[in-house]
Amino acid sequence: MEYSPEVERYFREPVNLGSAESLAPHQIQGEAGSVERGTWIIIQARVEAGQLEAVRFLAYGCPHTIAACCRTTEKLAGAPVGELLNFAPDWLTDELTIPVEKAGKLLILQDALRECFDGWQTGAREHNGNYVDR
Amino acid sequence: MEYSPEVERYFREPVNLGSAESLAPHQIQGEAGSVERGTWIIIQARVEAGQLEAVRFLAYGCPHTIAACCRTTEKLAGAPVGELLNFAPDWLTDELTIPVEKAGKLLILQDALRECFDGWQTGAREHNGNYVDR
Amino acid sequence: MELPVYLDNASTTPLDPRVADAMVRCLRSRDGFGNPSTDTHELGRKAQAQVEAARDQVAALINATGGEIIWTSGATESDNLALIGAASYRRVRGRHLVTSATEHKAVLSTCRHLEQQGFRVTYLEPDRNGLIAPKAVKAAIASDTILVSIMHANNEIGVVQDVAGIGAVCREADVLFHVDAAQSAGRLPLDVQRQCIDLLSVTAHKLYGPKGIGALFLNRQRLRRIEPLMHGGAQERGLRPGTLPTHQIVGMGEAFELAARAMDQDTARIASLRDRLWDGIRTVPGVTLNGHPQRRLCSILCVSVGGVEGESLIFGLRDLAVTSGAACNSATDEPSYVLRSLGRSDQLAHSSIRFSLGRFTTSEEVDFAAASFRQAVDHLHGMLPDRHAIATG
Amino acid sequence: MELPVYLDNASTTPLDPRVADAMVRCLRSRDGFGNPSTDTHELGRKAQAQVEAARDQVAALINATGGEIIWTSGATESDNLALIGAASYRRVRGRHLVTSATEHKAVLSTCRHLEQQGFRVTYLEPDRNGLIAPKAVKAAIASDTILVSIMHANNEIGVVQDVAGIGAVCREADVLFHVDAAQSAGRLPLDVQRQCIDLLSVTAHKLYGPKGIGALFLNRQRLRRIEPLMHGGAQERGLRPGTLPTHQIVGMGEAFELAARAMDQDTARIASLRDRLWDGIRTVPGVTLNGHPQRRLCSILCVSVGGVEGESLIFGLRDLAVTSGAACNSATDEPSYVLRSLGRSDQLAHSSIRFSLGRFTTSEEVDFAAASFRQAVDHLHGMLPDRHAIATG
Ligand SMILES: Cc1ncc(COP(=O)(O)O)c(C=O)c1O
Ligand SMILES: Cc1ncc(COP(=O)(O)O)c(C=O)c1O
Repeated sequence: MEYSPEVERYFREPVNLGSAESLAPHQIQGEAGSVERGTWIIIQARVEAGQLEAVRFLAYGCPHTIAACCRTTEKLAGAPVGELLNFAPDWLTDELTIPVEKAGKLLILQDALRECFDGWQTGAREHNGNYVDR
Repeated sequence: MEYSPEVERYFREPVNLGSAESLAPHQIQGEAGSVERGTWIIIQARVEAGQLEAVRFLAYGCPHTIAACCRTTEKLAGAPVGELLNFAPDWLTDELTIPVEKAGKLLILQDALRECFDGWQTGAREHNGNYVDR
Repeated sequence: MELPVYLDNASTTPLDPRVADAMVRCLRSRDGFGNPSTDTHELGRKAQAQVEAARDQVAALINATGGEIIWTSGATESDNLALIGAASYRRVRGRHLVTSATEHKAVLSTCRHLEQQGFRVTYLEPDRNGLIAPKAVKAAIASDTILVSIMHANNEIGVVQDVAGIGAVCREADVLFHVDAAQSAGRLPLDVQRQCIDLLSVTAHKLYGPKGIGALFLNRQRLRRIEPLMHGGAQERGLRPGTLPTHQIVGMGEAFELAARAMDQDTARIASLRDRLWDGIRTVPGVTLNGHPQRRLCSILCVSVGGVEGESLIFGLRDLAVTSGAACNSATDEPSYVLRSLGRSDQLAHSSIRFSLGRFTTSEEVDFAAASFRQAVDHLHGMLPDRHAIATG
Repeated sequence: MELPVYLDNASTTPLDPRVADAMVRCLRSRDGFGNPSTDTHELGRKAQAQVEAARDQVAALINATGGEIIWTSGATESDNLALIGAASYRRVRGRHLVTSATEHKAVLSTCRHLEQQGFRVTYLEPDRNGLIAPKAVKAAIASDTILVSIMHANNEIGVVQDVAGIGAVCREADVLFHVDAAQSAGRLPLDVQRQCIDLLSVTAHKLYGPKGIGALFLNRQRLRRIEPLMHGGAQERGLRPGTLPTHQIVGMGEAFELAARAMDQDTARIASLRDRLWDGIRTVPGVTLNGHPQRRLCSILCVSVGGVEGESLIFGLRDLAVTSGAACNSATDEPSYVLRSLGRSDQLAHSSIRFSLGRFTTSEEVDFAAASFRQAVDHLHGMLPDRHAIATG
């Protein structure tokens, strides 16, 4: 398996590493995958005024998965919450040089991000404006 | 194929090498084998007073065959002509270290010696005492 | 200490410098290059003498005679020649073979091939420690069984089978017994007589010898011949054609002789390093030992780690040259079938690390490896979505 | 000049010192010993890089690509893998093969084996110069022919076949074409594209490389895969399992690259030495040249001598390391089947001497060989019962 220098750097010093409590309160969370599936990701974010103020992850996965989580959370920080839905695996694949056979793992990341967004939406509905201002 | 020092010596410097004319007159001759059979031997001898005065050979054959011809002709020189029939392959095999798979070639030598004796007998009958005194 | 630290001796060993010397002598000398099958000139005969001397060196390690050794290109070929050769030769007597599910692929794939050729194969499942009981072999032997093939020491987990016990069972049932001893030769006592072994596969490159040369022991008293895998010249009594590689054979002979001399000392030293390594990592959360805790090779320590993804684990161990379950069948990404057959979960099979030590491993290297391992596992556990996965993983 | 004078390069060549250097570097360095199939650590990858570089070196000599090269243990294995592998894979299409009666035993015995497996084989007889005409191949191809196997240069007499002509015939008939190029690689131009070759066997030890390593070229465009001979690991894309012997492969790569660079110069020099040798012995009574007078390898001069017994001839040439018809099949004492199929008598086949020259042969050695030969023949002719046998022999 080949790893690009970017993957290696993120693996060694992961950024935006979270924890179950790290972003509470104002936290939304998405989870996808499992140990059995070989990849398991939790994405957590704090949303303020429709912006992703902080994005964190936890992961059980291969180096590419970990690097993808790092880079994605970096990129999402400060973006409108809707960006959680605009995850583009191709962009990551290019940026980090992720081999094609890892595509399935990026889909799990995508699912986690989507669940995160769904959680925000649900939360937004439930708490009506508590986290949102759109 | 292994060759003993005796075989090597006889091969390098054959003794009693003959020629079609070498022993004439008073010559008897025996021939056996052929090129096709891989071994072809001519034994020639001059007999005087029932003794093998000189014994010569010519051969197409392997080093063991050549050495066997040398050693046999050496041993027969001076012996009573009847010794032509007393050829003992085992003795040669020991003396020269001849491998067992060469036994067939010694039988050709035996045939040549026997034909030589037969030639003498025939000659003895024909010429009655010309070569013999028994 | 040079990095990466080499702890992959079960995959292949460094060449012993004394073996290299013997090979280089042969490669550079005029007496070494003749064709050892040529006996019409001195240069052929000189090469032949070296080949025959090495045959005796290899035979000596397993209590066989030189005439029972067939040179091959390695244990893979030996395994193939043993199984295909003996099965084809004996096919009139029966078409059933017995082996285990944890054999090397060279045996398992060959058995699959034989199944396609009309043979029946029983794959015995080991117990959860990786052992095959002689009585399980006995129970598997049917009236048409012609061959049992059980490896001596497993290449992934180092578990050592009761070869003598299985040999006795086979001999009693008059069934041929093949042993893949690629990992054990020179590390465990081997005695083809006492252990009732009819065919035995070895390879040089697992024992500080060169790659690309191996041997098959063939018990001539029990088995007159086998079918060759390849056809051609009359080398190796018609059982294995092709020009004999003198320098390779000389290297293997030297390696086996050195191993015979150093075995007791080497294995004691290596076993103590292995225990030191285990002591250094056993307390890491989630670590479990794979294979029987006692009946194991001195040189192999195979562990799995809960809550850690295999590829990331091996990537975290970049300073160690080790083999991982994640990379075992990297083409298919399928976790080790050996660990699976011990009942390990996919995750644990995938996150297994095989440390394999050797003659040139130092305690400094072992300590470094333990520290690297602890650090790599901690790092990954720190990212884990749920720490409970460490235990349940 | 060291005795015996080595004129047995067709049997095996001395190792080129530059090849030895490359091998020794690999054998002695830490970068050389890793398992080239291991890509999880640096030491494996370093070995792998060397293996892949050598693949390209070998491919370059025959105008192939590295991906079309499969490492084997030598030309015997390559021949077996080509014939058994391709025939088994293509058996649904047909069961007929075409080859020649003067192939190496690695091809002939494999064909015999295939006959036992239900294949039909046509053995083409060469003309009295040893040549197989492309049109004879064409005539032999039937509707169920799947493979033609014709060697490039014959190992006994050095005759060179019209490989391009035969290749064209095979391509037109859509039949696979295998060429045993063990003797010709590096001595004659080879171009698998232009010559329409689908499978080609080579070996390192005939070209100043190490014994025990060879390769099979497999034209991937024409033949997706073949059946492996052996079963095991996934090396060589599943076509040839077993740990790759890096130092051997490095040696073969180096040897092939050197050969590519030196071919024109080497062959011209060696051909002129061969001609000098022939000039030195052609007037000896009873001497005849075996094989086509022009279409021949630079390095082989095979003669027969009337009125001389083969074993005594070779014994008389003790100071020369040469091969003789008498020793060709020394186990059976059967004279060379190659010479027999050229119509030579048993005697002439038996009394044949193959002088084979190489990169390290000197003119001094050639002159010595000619003198020894003259003397040995004279000596034996002097004992001949009848001098007429020299001519009729
Ligand atoms: C148990 C076992 N058998 C067979 C083999 C195959 O050995 P080789 O690579 O020499 O063919 C190996 C190693 O790869 C092994 O560990
Ligand atoms: C034409 C030919 N084919 C095949 C071989 C077999 O080669 P190897 O000894 O490398 O298996 C040889 C040499 O022995 C040969 O001359």
